[in-house]
Amino acid sequence: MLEAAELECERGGWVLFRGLSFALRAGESLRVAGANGSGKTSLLRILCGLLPPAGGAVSWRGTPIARLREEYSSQLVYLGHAPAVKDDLSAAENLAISCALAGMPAESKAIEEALARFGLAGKTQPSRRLSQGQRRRAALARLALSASRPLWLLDEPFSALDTAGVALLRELIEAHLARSGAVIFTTHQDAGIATARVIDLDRAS
Amino acid sequence: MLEAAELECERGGWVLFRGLSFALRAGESLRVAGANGSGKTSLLRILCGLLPPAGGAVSWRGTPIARLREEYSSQLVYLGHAPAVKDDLSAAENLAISCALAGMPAESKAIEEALARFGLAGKTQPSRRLSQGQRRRAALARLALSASRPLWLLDEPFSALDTAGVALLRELIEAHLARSGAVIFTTHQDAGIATARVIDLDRAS
Amino acid sequence: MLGVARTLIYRDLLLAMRRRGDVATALLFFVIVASLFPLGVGAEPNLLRSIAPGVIWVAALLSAMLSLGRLFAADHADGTLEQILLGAAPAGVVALAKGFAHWLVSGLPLVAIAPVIALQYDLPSSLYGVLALSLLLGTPVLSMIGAIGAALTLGVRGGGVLLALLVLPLYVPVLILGAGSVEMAAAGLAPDGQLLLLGALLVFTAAFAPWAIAAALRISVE
Amino acid sequence: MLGVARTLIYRDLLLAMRRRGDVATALLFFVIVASLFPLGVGAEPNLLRSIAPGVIWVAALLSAMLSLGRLFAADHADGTLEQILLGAAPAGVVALAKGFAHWLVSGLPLVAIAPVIALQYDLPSSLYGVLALSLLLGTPVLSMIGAIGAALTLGVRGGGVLLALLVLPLYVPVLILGAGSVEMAAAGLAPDGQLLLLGALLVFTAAFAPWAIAAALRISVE
Amino acid sequence: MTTAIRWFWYASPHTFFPVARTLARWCAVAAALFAIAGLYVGFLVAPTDAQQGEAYRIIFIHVPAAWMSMFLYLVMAFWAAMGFAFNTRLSGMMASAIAPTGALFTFIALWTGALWGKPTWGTYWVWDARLTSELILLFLYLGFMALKAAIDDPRRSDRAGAVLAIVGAVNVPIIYYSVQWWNTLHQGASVSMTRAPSMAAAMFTGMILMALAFWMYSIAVILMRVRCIIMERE
Ligand code: HEM
Ligand SMILES: Nc1ncnc2c1ncn2[C@@H]1O[C@H](COP(=O)(O)OP(=O)(O)OP(=O)(O)O)[C@@H](O)[C@H]1O
Ligand SMILES: Nc1ncnc2c1ncn2[C@@H]1O[C@H](COP(=O)(O)OP(=O)(O)OP(=O)(O)O)[C@@H](O)[C@H]1O
Ligand SMILES: [Mg+2]
Ligand SMILES: [Mg+2]
Repeated sequence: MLEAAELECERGGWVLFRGLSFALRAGESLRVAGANGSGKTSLLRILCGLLPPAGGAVSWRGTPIARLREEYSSQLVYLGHAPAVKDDLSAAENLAISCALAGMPAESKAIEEALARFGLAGKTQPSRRLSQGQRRRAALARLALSASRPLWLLDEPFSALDTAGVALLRELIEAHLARSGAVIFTTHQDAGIATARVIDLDRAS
Repeated sequence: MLEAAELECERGGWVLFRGLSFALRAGESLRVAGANGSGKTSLLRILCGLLPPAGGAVSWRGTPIARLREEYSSQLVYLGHAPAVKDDLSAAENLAISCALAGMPAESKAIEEALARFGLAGKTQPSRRLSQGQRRRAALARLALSASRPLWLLDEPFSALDTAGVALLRELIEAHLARSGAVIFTTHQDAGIATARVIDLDRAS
Repeated sequence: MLGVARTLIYRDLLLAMRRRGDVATALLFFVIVASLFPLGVGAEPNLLRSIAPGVIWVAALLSAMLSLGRLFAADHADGTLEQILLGAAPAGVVALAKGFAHWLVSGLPLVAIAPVIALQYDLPSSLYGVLALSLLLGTPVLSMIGAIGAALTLGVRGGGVLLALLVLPLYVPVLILGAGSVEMAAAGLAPDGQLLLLGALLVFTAAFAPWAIAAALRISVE
Repeated sequence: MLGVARTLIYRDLLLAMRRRGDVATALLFFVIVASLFPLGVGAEPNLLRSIAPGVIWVAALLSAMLSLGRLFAADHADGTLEQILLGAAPAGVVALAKGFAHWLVSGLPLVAIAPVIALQYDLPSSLYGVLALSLLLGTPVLSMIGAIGAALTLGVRGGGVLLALLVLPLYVPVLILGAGSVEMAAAGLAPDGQLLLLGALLVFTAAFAPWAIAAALRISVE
Repeated sequence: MTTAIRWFWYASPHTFFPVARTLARWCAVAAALFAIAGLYVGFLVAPTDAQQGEAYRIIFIHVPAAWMSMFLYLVMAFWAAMGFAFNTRLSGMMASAIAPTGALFTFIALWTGALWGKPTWGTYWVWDARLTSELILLFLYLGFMALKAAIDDPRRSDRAGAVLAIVGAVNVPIIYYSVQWWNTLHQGASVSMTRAPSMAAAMFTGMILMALAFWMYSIAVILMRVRCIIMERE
């Protein structure tokens, strides 16, 4: 599905990695490892098309993503470091809006269910009054509604989650792999997901 | 050193915990556990005097902290969820300023060393161009200069750190305990620190 | 695609409502600037009447500029902007929707309140129409041009001044045409020329600004 | 304690430098507001001269108010405010230092540039002194009063308007006294009364505002 | 295809570098020669104007500077757009190098115009369409430079600058045609490609010579500046 060919990433005048190539097939997951500042986040942003690589290309089912643009975006879900949760909106409003913006509007019932799965049922307060972990849960709840998107790109999704949250997320990821989606994620902890491949950026550079 | 008596915490109309009492002696560490939203952060903020408890009191060496104010602040270091790192300043500037604001100005050589320990030597760019983990390292570097503060309160200090970072922080904490400081921290991962006590807020409420 | 644009507009209005203020800020600022002048200048009616069109238009300009800083900054900081750009709509549509929402919140209220200010300055009521029309045509231009500047200065050192430096020169024609049309009408002449030009400016910016905004937004999340 | 205050002021100035803009923003805004008026109002020298003191003071007021939003908000959002309140200095000292830094960045430059604006409006040079003095006495009051409002509205819904609503009524006396003193001098009378009152206002706010700011800040981090 | 390859070959900073220096030298010499000739014609050969006396001689600076200010903006926007579309590194550098010279000529046009306005219109400044739009041009140049200076990452700074340059290009036709579209105080075009010039031949020659001098000066300075930028970045 996704192919990276000879990727090179440069930030602030430093080359973070160079000549990075891999291919990801349906049903496979990939973990990006590396020390702080090794370029994991940068790689994920390149893969989803936010950051143009300094060299090389990413292709989706054979076509370079630079040409696909919105068509490619509509195949993926990217969750970054920043949870993209608006302080002034409740978790449900946040979820409804982020789904609609991604082009897959959800029924309010589906939204309720997704939030309930993440332990946020009945939290109607504005998100500024959620704890750190609850905010991350509110962002992750989108995954429960994203079964139809083949590619998930998750940047440290496990951070700030308690053990129950980690287990829940692992379940979601495994279910997605089982329905032949593809997942790329970064994490410093051992997430306990059997990944097809690990890219270690400390060694790639 | 630190005593909490019958603490009660209420947020947004919900009682998070009630009747929480404990005492912490020099050289002891305490881990606050609990699910997302159980009130770990709130407890830490109560302990450092930012949030007045709904009931009960915290005392430091026998005196209620509400009376000590700055005197108590000058005994502790609190590092919260938010790294308190200014985007526009470099890591060194951030560290120098946060030390000076805390009332323990540091030599620029000491600052260099502390940053070098955290792998930030030579990072002179504004912090906005650091990776997530590097920002957290910049915040944590303050601990390397805080040996003289008996009480450390750390809210999820291990998040966003790579394994080397976790090991380093653990070392710092253990050294602090060895010199009979006291540390209270929250974490969802197992930090591998032999703590005197664990407070589980899921059961306290 | 239209669904996305609608959601975006709905969301921005909802946020403006939530922060309650934000709708009112631009409006209040406008009213305040316009009201402070008589306090500072002294309340001589003839003097006030002759400076009224200028004051009102300068106030509109400032209040549009004031809210630009927040236009994309919050979305940029909390990661929402990336999500929007990775969303289902082309960035140009997103830009147009954001600009439109900004106008709804910060421009439209000014059009509605302007006659009240005109009253305060004792302008003849025959001018209310021209004033409102000139604002109706001019404020969306301010929003769209401003959005270009806001997008270009996102996350850039010295954002504030830079934004003003980039945007204000481009605002000057709007100010001259807008205030000019009212003054023209006050002098008893037909303000058609100015209003037509304002209209042309509006069509032009609505067609081309979204492209520039979109390009600038893409650059900002790199 | 004084060390902390010094660090805080140094830090705020450093940050202002880094964002380059921020020093210049207030100043640039002031200059722009003052310069836009001739564009909107028309460049008749007599008219301009008679509105000059009012325009200059309104511009000073707005530019002070404009920068209030950022006074504590950034520190609040990134957790620095907690650290400052947990620092070695009592909150009152912190408040005074922040207010002073705000004035250094946003008020003092106005005092320096005001004569240039006065020149642009063709004011007689005998008035420059009074204008500068009135700004020197008045702008710190604007900073301190503004800081109370900024602290009270931290993280509160509808911060923007609320801030303006809280702060502006308190600003009006300063505006009237400030612009009044210059107009008095322009009319050939002694502006001592107004200037004395401004001075008294300054002493009063410097003594009491820090306390109010400190209380508001403590509430905001709860 | 082959032309495209040659195009990109020249678009690479390294091949460009040595070519630039030779070219810059020759242009500098040419600029000096044209300037001497132009000033000679302008101040010694051209006749005194019937209405304006000697004051009109400012035209030999004013008009060529005004032409350059607009033309250089278009060239800058062109390079910026090329860089934006094709990601060639040299294009962004060219745009950066042109901006200061463009700003300089804009400033000269404004300044000489203001000086000229005092004797002819009785005032240094009026808010008329041509004057205002020329002033906006100056701010656009300054904004372009400020924006580029505020972004450290060269590639990002090139791209952001390009957007601004392209947006601002709208202003140039407004300056040029403002005298036709509005009835301004400023005078309309008297030199045109299609009509015979309506002014004295000597005046015309002087203006053209000065324009050529400004051209050569611009090319020389811009090439030197590009060389500096290349050295800085590579
Ligand atoms: C600050 C004030 C002024 C500015 C910004 C300005 C700007 C310009 C510009 C942009 C042009 C070139 C336009 C073109 O090629 O058609 C131009 C040309 C010219 N300007 Fe000015 N000008 C100013 C003042 C004056 C004054 C006071 C005079 C004389 C009364 C004057 C006389 C001319 C003439 C004769 C031309 C040549 C027109 C032609 O032959 O095409 N300008 N000016
Ligand atoms: N500012 C606030 N105002 C009102 N309620 C709040 C506020 N902050 C948090 N809460 C609520 O208080 C509860 C505890 O929050 P707290 O941040 O202490 O949790 P936590 O244990 O640190 O969780 P996490 O593991 O997610 O960080 C949560 O249920 C949250 O909804
Ligand atoms: N916006 C930026 N501009 C320039 N350089 C940047 C920017 N963001 C990050 N960097 C630099 O790029 C490098 C990689 O950053 P990145 O965020 O990809 O790291 P990471 O592997 O995700 O680290 P972490 O584990 O800390 O999240 C870092 O050294 C950082 O200093
Ligand atoms: Mg990262
Ligand atoms: Mg917490």
